[in-house]
Amino acid sequence: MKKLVNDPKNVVDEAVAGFGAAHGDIVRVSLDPVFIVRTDAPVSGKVGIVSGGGSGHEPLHGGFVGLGMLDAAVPGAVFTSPTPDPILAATKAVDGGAGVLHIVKNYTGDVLNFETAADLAAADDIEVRSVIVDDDVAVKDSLYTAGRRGVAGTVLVEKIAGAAAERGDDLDTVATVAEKVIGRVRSMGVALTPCVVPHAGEPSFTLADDEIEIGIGIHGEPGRERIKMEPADAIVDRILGPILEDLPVTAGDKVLLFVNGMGGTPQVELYIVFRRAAEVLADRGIEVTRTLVGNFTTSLEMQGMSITVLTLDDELTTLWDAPVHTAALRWGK
Amino acid sequence: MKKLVNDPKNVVDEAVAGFGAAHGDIVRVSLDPVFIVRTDAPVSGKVGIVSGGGSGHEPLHGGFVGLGMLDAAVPGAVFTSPTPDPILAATKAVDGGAGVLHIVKNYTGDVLNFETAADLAAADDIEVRSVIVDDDVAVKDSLYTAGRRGVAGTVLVEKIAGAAAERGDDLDTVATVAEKVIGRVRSMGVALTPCVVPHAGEPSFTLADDEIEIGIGIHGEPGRERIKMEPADAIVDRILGPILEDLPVTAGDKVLLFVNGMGGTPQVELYIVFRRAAEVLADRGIEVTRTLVGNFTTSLEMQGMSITVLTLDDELTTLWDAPVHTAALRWGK
Amino acid sequence: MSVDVAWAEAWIRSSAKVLSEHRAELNTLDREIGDGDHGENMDRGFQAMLPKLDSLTDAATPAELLKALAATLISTVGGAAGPLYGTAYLKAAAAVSGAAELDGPAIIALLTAGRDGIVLRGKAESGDKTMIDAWTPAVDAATEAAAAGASAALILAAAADAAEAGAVATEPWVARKGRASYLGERAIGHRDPGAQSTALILRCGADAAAQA
Amino acid sequence: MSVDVAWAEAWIRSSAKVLSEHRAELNTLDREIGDGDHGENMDRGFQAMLPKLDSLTDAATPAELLKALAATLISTVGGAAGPLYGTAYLKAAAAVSGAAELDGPAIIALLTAGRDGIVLRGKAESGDKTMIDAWTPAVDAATEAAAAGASAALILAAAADAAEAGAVATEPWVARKGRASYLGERAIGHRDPGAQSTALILRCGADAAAQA
Ligand SMILES: Nc1ncnc2c1ncn2[C@@H]1O[C@H](COP(=O)(O)OP(=O)(O)O)[C@@H](O)[C@H]1O
Ligand SMILES: Nc1ncnc2c1ncn2[C@@H]1O[C@H](COP(=O)(O)OP(=O)(O)O)[C@@H](O)[C@H]1O
Ligand SMILES: [Mg+2]
Ligand SMILES: [Mg+2]
Ligand SMILES: [Mg+2]
Ligand SMILES: [Mg+2]
Repeated sequence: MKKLVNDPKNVVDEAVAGFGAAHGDIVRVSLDPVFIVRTDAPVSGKVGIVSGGGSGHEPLHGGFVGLGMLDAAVPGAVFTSPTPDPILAATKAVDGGAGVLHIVKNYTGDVLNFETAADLAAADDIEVRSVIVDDDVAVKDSLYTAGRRGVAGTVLVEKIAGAAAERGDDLDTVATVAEKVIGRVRSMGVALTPCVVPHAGEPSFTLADDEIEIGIGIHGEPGRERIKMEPADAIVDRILGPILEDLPVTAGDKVLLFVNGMGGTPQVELYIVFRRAAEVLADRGIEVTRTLVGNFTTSLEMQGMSITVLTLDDELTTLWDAPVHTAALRWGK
Repeated sequence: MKKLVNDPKNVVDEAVAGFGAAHGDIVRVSLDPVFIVRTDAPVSGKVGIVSGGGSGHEPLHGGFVGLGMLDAAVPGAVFTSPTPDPILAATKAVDGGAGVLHIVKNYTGDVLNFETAADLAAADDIEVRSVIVDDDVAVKDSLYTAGRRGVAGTVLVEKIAGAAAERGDDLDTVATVAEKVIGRVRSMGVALTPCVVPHAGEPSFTLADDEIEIGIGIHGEPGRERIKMEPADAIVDRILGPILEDLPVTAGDKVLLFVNGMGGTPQVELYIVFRRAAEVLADRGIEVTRTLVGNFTTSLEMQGMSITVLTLDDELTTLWDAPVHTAALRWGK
Repeated sequence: MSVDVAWAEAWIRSSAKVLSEHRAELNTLDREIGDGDHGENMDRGFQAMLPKLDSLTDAATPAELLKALAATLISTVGGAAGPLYGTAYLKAAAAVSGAAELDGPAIIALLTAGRDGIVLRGKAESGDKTMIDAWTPAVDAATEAAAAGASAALILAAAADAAEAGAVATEPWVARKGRASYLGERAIGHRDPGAQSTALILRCGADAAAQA
Repeated sequence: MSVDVAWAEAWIRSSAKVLSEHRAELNTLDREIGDGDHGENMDRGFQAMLPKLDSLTDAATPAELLKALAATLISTVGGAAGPLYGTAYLKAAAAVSGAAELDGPAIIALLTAGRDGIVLRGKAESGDKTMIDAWTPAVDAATEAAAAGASAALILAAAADAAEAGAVATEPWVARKGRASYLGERAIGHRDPGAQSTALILRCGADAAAQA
């Protein structure tokens, strides 16, 4: 394993310290417990939004802290949900009196730890609502599993809920907007290579030189099937198919098309993927009116990508377009 | 080789088409010859700025086309300078009557092809000035080499010259500003892993499991020395040393610190690097007043990073802060 | 024969040691059907407990130590295992609160409450391929041994034996909870890491009692 | 014996074929001390020339074909090799412009002008470890052969022999131009890819003349 790290135990602490040093105009960081808040937190009278989860998916979530998006992010150890303490501390730090929304990706660890933190916050008289993002269509949603995973669609939930909070919506409304996005967003990914968790020092799974994993999770969890390498367009078709099957979308609809890099994919490849995905949507009469391309929900240095489609309406489009000023997403300011 | 490509021969064409589809609000793309221009080109009375070079370094240069930065970018084949034809076509497309600046990275191929294009443009009565970026201190600047290479510092030259052109400076002034940045910017990089050029299908060089290449070029050119893997902080010290030796910088100076990912480096690692680099500068009494962290000048999926330091003054700071609206860099708009 | 606070301390210390020794093994099990961090998570949590144990020298009951362990695990482990084990120790401590000596029935109460805490938080059923599949056989075996009049040490040994068998038994199953549930058929042939850590921990409890 | 437009066509066609066959070899040489694309670049350029040759059926002089080749290479090769080879063929064409038949002195003029064109653009000197180190020995050997009264075919053969030897001779050198110059001592032991492509091309010129 070759990584630009010092002691693997300090990866998150040092990265968060560096993040704070690089973006002092946008965020303040706390190192014990570890969390990241926007400089002006708590914003009085505004709903606070907190998200978090295991590290290794950067810029998710710390890169999305700032005006118009998250008020705080809570990074756990690499690929490990944070504990309730820092979630509680972050929740307190962003409570401006209008309550706090927790945006949680659907993993047992995240759900349980955020649940505990929410209970503790409630005991401190902070009103907390939680929404669970489960956009990954690779995993069948069934009573007999932990349910679908939360992946790159989380970025869109955070942006849009963040805009709702920023314009002054109350906690119920912000939660309702977040749920609306969750109901309309679907994703699926593919891995060409595995990633290496610093403390493990070994790849999280292995793929032969000619194999790819369709439906990969963002922690390297296996997906739907392992197949032989194919041309980019064929891979896009395999991934977009289940998304469009699952999503309530028909000809004439407007969508946001998001091609997300897993961390180690050259940008030319993401645009080759985007080109094909846009073509497929156009063929179905679906209009791509907003786009996002880049590394936004990564899996360390994994090579691969995911495609996310969100069906838009006027409200969601307006909230997407609203100003945002974070380390990883910025416009209108 | 596993890559999200169709026919390797079509990588650049398809990626540029995808780029155009994703960012139609900012750019128009031409596919024959291949170049990318801002939607409102030519801007009448404004100096046009064109850059370009081999593909595989994205977002350089296409991701920097837009208001306040480049008017056009000309992507060659992967790691291969573009030919004069598309450079000429792009130059014509952005000529608003105030002349055109070519920003060229110092590689023999880029210099020769841009030179030919400039001659052809002059024959068409377009005034062209060229600046050559050579910020890579890994290569000794000597009469007996092709000179220092142009690497990530190019992003800063493009941003600042772009701001000068946008505020209405004339061609001489924009060229002078660009030269000023070139005189004050230094970079050096390290590779942990090689990259694979799509048409080659094999790594451009090999590194043992415990080896890294200090002073790597952005096309995988070897650097100063190949050493055993070290902790991140030690690597940062090795790279920052030669930069600060070469740069006219002393205690009390203000700088922009830029940590650039080579394409396959997890973001946590870039921030671990940033943390140490900021610490070293602080120890020397150098004040970091502007920062940039991310994948901006990449080498496909290479793992590694480069550090760039630019000494600022009020003029450069103002130009850096000026609005920019491109696919990869955006603020103030 | 019953066990006391010294037993609880020995149990926790040997759990920390054994989980450290088995860190890589648990990571590997979790890499196969999860995300590869279970050994890391458990090791981090129990190592964080050691300095706390050092300062808890006037604890008079097992419950005091188990409660501190619960709080430590909740605040340092993260992931799924943190809240689940944390709740287990919290409920276990509550079940034997105030008792300086734990006899057979108290041990049964402790184990049962621990298991029930995990079910409460994680909603897993037997056969879902989780740590519950080590805990429930352990509780059952311990109850049987207690009914046969066994000592605390033998009850804990019966629980450990059953947990180990329970962990092994998860191998041929498909998972229905946790990360491994995403794998469908592909989880078959792999032992559940949480069941394995439970087996290791309960074995430490038995050994600590045997040496007491 | 002199050569004509048929020779020029044969030279270009066989160059295209040979460069295609040696694409991977040139890439490998360039990977060792450059960026691994030299074979790719040359192949792309000469392949682009083939359809043009097909439509240049009424060319009457070698210069017409060489000029078209120059334009094609400049507009399709890119990198350092594109402008350098492009200029070489452009200047070579200018040196023999109008002539239907090229005798010994004309061949010398062609080769010399080609080499000088590269020097003009690239400013390399002999011993810098570039394509010049194949071109200059070729020009010198051709001049010597012409002075000894050799035919165009034999002059081209002498040039090809010298270019091949010149390419091999670059191996022990440090580079002072192009990408390989970044390597310092590490370029030692590797043949310059551009010198090697020059040797291949000049060999095609000799073979085309021998078969004419
Ligand atoms: N709902 C659940 N109920 C009981 N145990 C569970 C549940 N979900 C997961 N587990 C247990 O947790 C273990 C994984 O723990 P760990 O790897 O530390 O957390 P994570 O899955 O968050 O990485 C699994 O092996 C399983 O035994
Ligand atoms: N200044 C120069 N003068 C003459 N030849 C040069 C010069 N610079 C480079 N070359 C030649 O060009 C070759 C490399 O060509 P190529 O790989 O196609 O271009 P690039 O270096 O841009 O990738 C080198 O092997 C060398 O022979
Ligand atoms: Mg985990
Ligand atoms: Mg090249
Ligand atoms: Mg795990
Ligand atoms: Mg080359």
